[in-house]
Amino acid sequence: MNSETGFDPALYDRFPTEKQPDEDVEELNRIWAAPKGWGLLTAVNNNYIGFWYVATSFLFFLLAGILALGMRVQLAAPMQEFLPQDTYNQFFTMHGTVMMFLFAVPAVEAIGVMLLPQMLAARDLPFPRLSAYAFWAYFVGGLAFFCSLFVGLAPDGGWFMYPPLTSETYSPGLNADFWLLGIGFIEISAIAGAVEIIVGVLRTRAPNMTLDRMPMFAWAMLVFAVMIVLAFPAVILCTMLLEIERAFNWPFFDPTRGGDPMLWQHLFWFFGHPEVYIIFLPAAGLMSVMVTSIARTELIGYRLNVLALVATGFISFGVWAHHMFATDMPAVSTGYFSAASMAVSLPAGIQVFCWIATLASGKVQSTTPAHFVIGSIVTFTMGGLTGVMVGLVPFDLQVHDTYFIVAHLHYVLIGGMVFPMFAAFYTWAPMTSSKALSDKLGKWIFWLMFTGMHVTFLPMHLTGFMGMPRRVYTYLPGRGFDVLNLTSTIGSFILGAGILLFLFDLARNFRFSTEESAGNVYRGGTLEWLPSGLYSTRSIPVVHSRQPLWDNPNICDEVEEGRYFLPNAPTGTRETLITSPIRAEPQYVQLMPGPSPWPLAAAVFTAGFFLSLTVQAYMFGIFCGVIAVFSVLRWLWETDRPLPDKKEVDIGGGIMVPVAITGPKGHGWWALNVLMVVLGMIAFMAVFAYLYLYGINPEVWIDPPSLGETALIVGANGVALACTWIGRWILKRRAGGYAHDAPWVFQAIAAVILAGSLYLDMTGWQDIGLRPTESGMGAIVFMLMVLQGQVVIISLIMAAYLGFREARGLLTTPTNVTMDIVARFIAYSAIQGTALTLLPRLFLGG
Amino acid sequence: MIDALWGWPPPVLDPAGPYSERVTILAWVLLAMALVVTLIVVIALWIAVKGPDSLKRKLGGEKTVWIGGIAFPGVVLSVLLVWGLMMTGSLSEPITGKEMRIRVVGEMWWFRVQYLDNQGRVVMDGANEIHIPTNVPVVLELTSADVIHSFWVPHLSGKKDMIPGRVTLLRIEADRPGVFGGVCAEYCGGPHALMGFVTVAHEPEEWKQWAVQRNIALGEAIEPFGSVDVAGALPVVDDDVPPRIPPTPIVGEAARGRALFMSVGCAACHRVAGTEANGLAGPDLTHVGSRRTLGAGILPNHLGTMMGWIGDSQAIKPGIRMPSYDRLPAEDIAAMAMWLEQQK
Amino acid sequence: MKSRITRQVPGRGLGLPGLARAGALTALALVSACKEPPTTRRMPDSAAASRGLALIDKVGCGACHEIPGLDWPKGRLGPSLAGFDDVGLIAGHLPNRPGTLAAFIRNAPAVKPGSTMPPMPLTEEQAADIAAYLYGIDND
Amino acid sequence: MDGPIDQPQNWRTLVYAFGIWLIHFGAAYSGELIFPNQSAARWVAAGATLIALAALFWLWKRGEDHSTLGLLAIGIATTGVIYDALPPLLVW
Repeated sequence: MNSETGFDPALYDRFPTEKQPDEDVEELNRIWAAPKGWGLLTAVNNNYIGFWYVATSFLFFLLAGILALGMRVQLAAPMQEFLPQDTYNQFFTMHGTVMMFLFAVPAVEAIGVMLLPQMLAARDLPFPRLSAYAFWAYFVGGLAFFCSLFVGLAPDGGWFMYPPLTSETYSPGLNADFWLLGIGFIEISAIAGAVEIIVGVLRTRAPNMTLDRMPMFAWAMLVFAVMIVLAFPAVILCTMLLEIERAFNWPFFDPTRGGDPMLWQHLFWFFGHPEVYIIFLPAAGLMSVMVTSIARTELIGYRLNVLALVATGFISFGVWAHHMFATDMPAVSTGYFSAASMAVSLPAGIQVFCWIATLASGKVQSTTPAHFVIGSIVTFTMGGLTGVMVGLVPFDLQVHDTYFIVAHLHYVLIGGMVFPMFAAFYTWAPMTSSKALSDKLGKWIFWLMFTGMHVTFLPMHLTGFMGMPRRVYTYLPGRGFDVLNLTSTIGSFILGAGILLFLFDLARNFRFSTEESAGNVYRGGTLEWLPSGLYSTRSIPVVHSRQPLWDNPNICDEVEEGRYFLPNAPTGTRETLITSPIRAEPQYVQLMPGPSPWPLAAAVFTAGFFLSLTVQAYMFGIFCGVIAVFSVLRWLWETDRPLPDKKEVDIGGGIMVPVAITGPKGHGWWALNVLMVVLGMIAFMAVFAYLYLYGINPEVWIDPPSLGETALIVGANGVALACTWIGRWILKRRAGGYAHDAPWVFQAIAAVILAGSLYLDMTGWQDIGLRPTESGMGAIVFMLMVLQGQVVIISLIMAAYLGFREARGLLTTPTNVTMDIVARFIAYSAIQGTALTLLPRLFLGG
Repeated sequence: MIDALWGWPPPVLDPAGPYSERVTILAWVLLAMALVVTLIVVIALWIAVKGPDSLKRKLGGEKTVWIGGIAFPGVVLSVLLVWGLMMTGSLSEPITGKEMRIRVVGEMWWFRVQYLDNQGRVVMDGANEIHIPTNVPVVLELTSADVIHSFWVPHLSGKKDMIPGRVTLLRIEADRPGVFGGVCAEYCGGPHALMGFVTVAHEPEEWKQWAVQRNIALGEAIEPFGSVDVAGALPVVDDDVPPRIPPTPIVGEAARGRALFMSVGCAACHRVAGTEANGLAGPDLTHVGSRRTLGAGILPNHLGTMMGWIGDSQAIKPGIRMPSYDRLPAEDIAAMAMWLEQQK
Repeated sequence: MKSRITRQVPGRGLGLPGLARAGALTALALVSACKEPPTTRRMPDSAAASRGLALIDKVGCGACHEIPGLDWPKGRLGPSLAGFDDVGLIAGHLPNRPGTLAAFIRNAPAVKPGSTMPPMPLTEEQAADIAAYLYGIDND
Repeated sequence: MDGPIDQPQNWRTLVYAFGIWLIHFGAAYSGELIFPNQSAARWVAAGATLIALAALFWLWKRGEDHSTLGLLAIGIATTGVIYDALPPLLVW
């Protein structure tokens, strides 16, 4: 098979074409120009959002690092009083939470937002306003969350927040609520980012950049984003459960009323372990890209590496309970997770040896990135090996929850993510700065950080063997821990000195600029080193190899002269080329939205909404929530524009493609599908929670309401499903004419029916005496309805939005992107509603 | 003292019983494996970066990945997995129900210890100190009264979580007499760092004496330390056993201390068998005078430390639920401490 | 008869009247002005002192006293022992001499009837070591 | 190494192989969750293992000329399935 979409690959031979007129560049500059002054805050271009995103995540790295130094001072000697007990407990909780949620995940996502469009030679990510929203939600929410530390309200239940310690009984303050708040933001921005990255990597690659030629970083980000979509729903659900238990006393985790604290651990770690790979894989992708430029040679084992990434993505979903070996899991169960933990080490080994082989096959330049990359391989290997050790149950039971684990996880995370990130800073800073960072200073920074890292964490293995548990604010004198802890503290300050020196390097050399760049200092071979402006590259090249810049020395000039795809702006607005997911064949030109204040407003009011709920200012919260929803709709209003006069445009070389598109080929369809996977995973996790609680406490289960009522609800949902289909059918029948009300009215009827059937479901359970506060069954059954309630509310809002658009004459026939999305979402709601209704009413009723 | 229990040699590598011993062998093998693999990677990196061209050429190909990244780890991981699973199996052999049973309840932030008879009834209460005979497998019934804790005596066995609403079982066995420290390993808020206990392993004869001293009448029909059957090492006690008489006569200051203990509020949280003190919130103090530690394994136990603990426990272990009795005159505290120290 | 437990400055906690303390300090200053090193006043054996600190830790003196050099515990039931070598009288009564101090540490009620400090589980040599440490505390 | 990932046969083999691993893992673990410490769980695991191995065998037979990439994916997934078949055999 030579073509995926019917596109003739022979057309690629038309490129490079003639040199295109220079006036087109000026038009591109005008179209993509960023707003000036304060207006810059409304920018949505990835050059800005990506940079702010990286900078913010680095800020959180520094803040969490300062917390770590405070903790190390406290632990330098036994029974010190540098940090009082409750402050220390807040510090270590915040250190873990901020490092994992506000630094590591956003940092890799940020690097993705910044680098991916350039690496794929796209004009921008497919949903720039969504990126802006994700960033602002993270920025505002993250800072608000961190500030809880200054008023003594920071969470203190550990970054894993095990109930019942974090339940209302044992954590009555707002502290735990702030944790849930902070995590809420990162859930939003992570999911938004994942949608962006999946669609971006699969649909906006340069033509002919097939899956086999994609930069390893893009591969890693694709796997990363899919993992986020599958793993984050678990943490979304468990934070909802905990917040509802705390606020409304629904006993999900309370064993005295038929809940179970272990439910939290399963849900949390189902997210929590993939999370580690979510952090590591993108960094590994960066490593693969960097070893090629360090060794000046192709990556050895490119396909092995892809295999390793995909294998890791799958297997990492079978290791979550290795955090729970010490709970009362059956021994055979621990065996499954132990086996999967061994299996997941294989792909990691493949990657490490790919890097070593690549380095050996080329000539390694002694640069700062090379230092960090090699340091990372050594450190990550050591962390991986201790990981294999703790994968064995009997050994894990000895070192679990001791400083041995602290050492292990820091080796993995610093070696696997922080060192690669610093290597990446040095490698890619010249792309966004008019001056490169100092390579000489960089080596000093590396040696300080590398030495500091090992002096800090190597002794901790022994501290753990000596029996020092984790998460202790102090330890007793005379237990032999003193010298080791003092060594660790000294090491942490050496590490800190390295980072301080990096800040100095940044201050001295880093000058953010979108106009000029310091150039390809380390001579990378991928597309981000093409000459670029805010519009990315002048023209989008045809890709024939994995290192196009090495293989075609003239490519920079050819791209600059507009001799490839989209050398101009054929529709006169922001746009990018959408290509097919596997072979990257040009499909259509996507129109892109420009700067807008609405994503920023939506983010600020989302933050206001969650913050108000946390401090129990409910009225103000609702007010913020309404404005946030309005802002989102307002920003979407402009994204589905009526088509320009031209239905097809020339994208270069006389190749004509359509402008905008609906249905399975469209990027919006892909994004909606990803979103439905997220919602489906949340529902799936809730089903797991239901079955789990039933398995643990079947004695609190009562008989369900009558079958007739169940049939009525299911029937109503079926009618709703039919209505969504009828609405689209009518719209199609009106081809060429005016849409009229019928299509959207049918969607509205569907949404209202769904609301009605949910109401029936709820009153049915209430009539037989089930109350959410009384038992684990009540809590989880009503929780299923809460989840359904959420999608029903969104359905109602969507139907109303569709009505507005129709009133403004924006409902185009025969197909329309907004209609498409609304109808599909409501149909999804009907299916989810049916499933969630049937589960408790039919299965194991009593 | 418990101080001596930690430090060198590391308890994880210094087994005192059959369960921890096998884990120790595994630990040494794993450490050796980690060291060897790290060396291999470091040498390979050195060759890749600085090594002679001939070696570099050998290393710089996909073959390296097949050997170093697939075949070698595959073999090592498979062997380790099989060994680890077999050990998991042998360490979790089913509990016969004939083992000696002790219930340990995690509380914020101490351990309640209850010795059970073979019917599962509590025959003696204690806190933060577990006495076991050597060479007898002991099954601990672990649970929690509030949040999740974790029980860990590194010399004897791996750890096991104490989960509210559940009873988890952990088997321990000591093969030499000694005093082994333990801690709570799961973060449980507040002064989690200062939540410890001691496990004392006695020679069987000595343990029997210890039990007899505590007025636990050993039934005639049961010989707890016979060669095979250790069922119900603590025998059935009739429900109508008369309350234990405190061993020392109450005279002078101690008598005043006893009266104070009952009147100033201690009795509301603490129980001393044979007296009207019947509180259940705090540790049982029936035998407090004979315990090795105070404050959940953190202080030695004698008259002086007892006074300091009663007078200002918050200064020693901040955040605990026992208030500092710093309003009381020192003489009163001394009297109470004297009486408590007599509760052997 | 009953003394209230007080959390006061160390000097007052030991019952040393302010005036007498000031006088003693002045006298000490005069003496030390003509003698060479002030520490020669009582020359504690450093080996004994370090044994003493270990014993203080082991026995748990900190449960009631704040003792310089001991990180934890810092009990507040008894007086702080910071600046102990400057104190003229033990517990406001006894001359602060090594022998007396050791005896007091070991069995306070016997040396000073009515003391609320209980006897300590220590041998004579151990008590002497602790006394040596306490004399080594130098807060001047 | 041969096996361009943009060829459907290759990327599908990759995804299917590890998908089979994940389903096998889920089935075996669910068995233990539903029948903790009972022999029924071992039967579930044994059945799941047989089906998974059969599926991997089918995946191997399906393509006439498997690339090295596809074979390695099937190989690693099979290793994973065998690893997860061990606990019910070895942990008694």
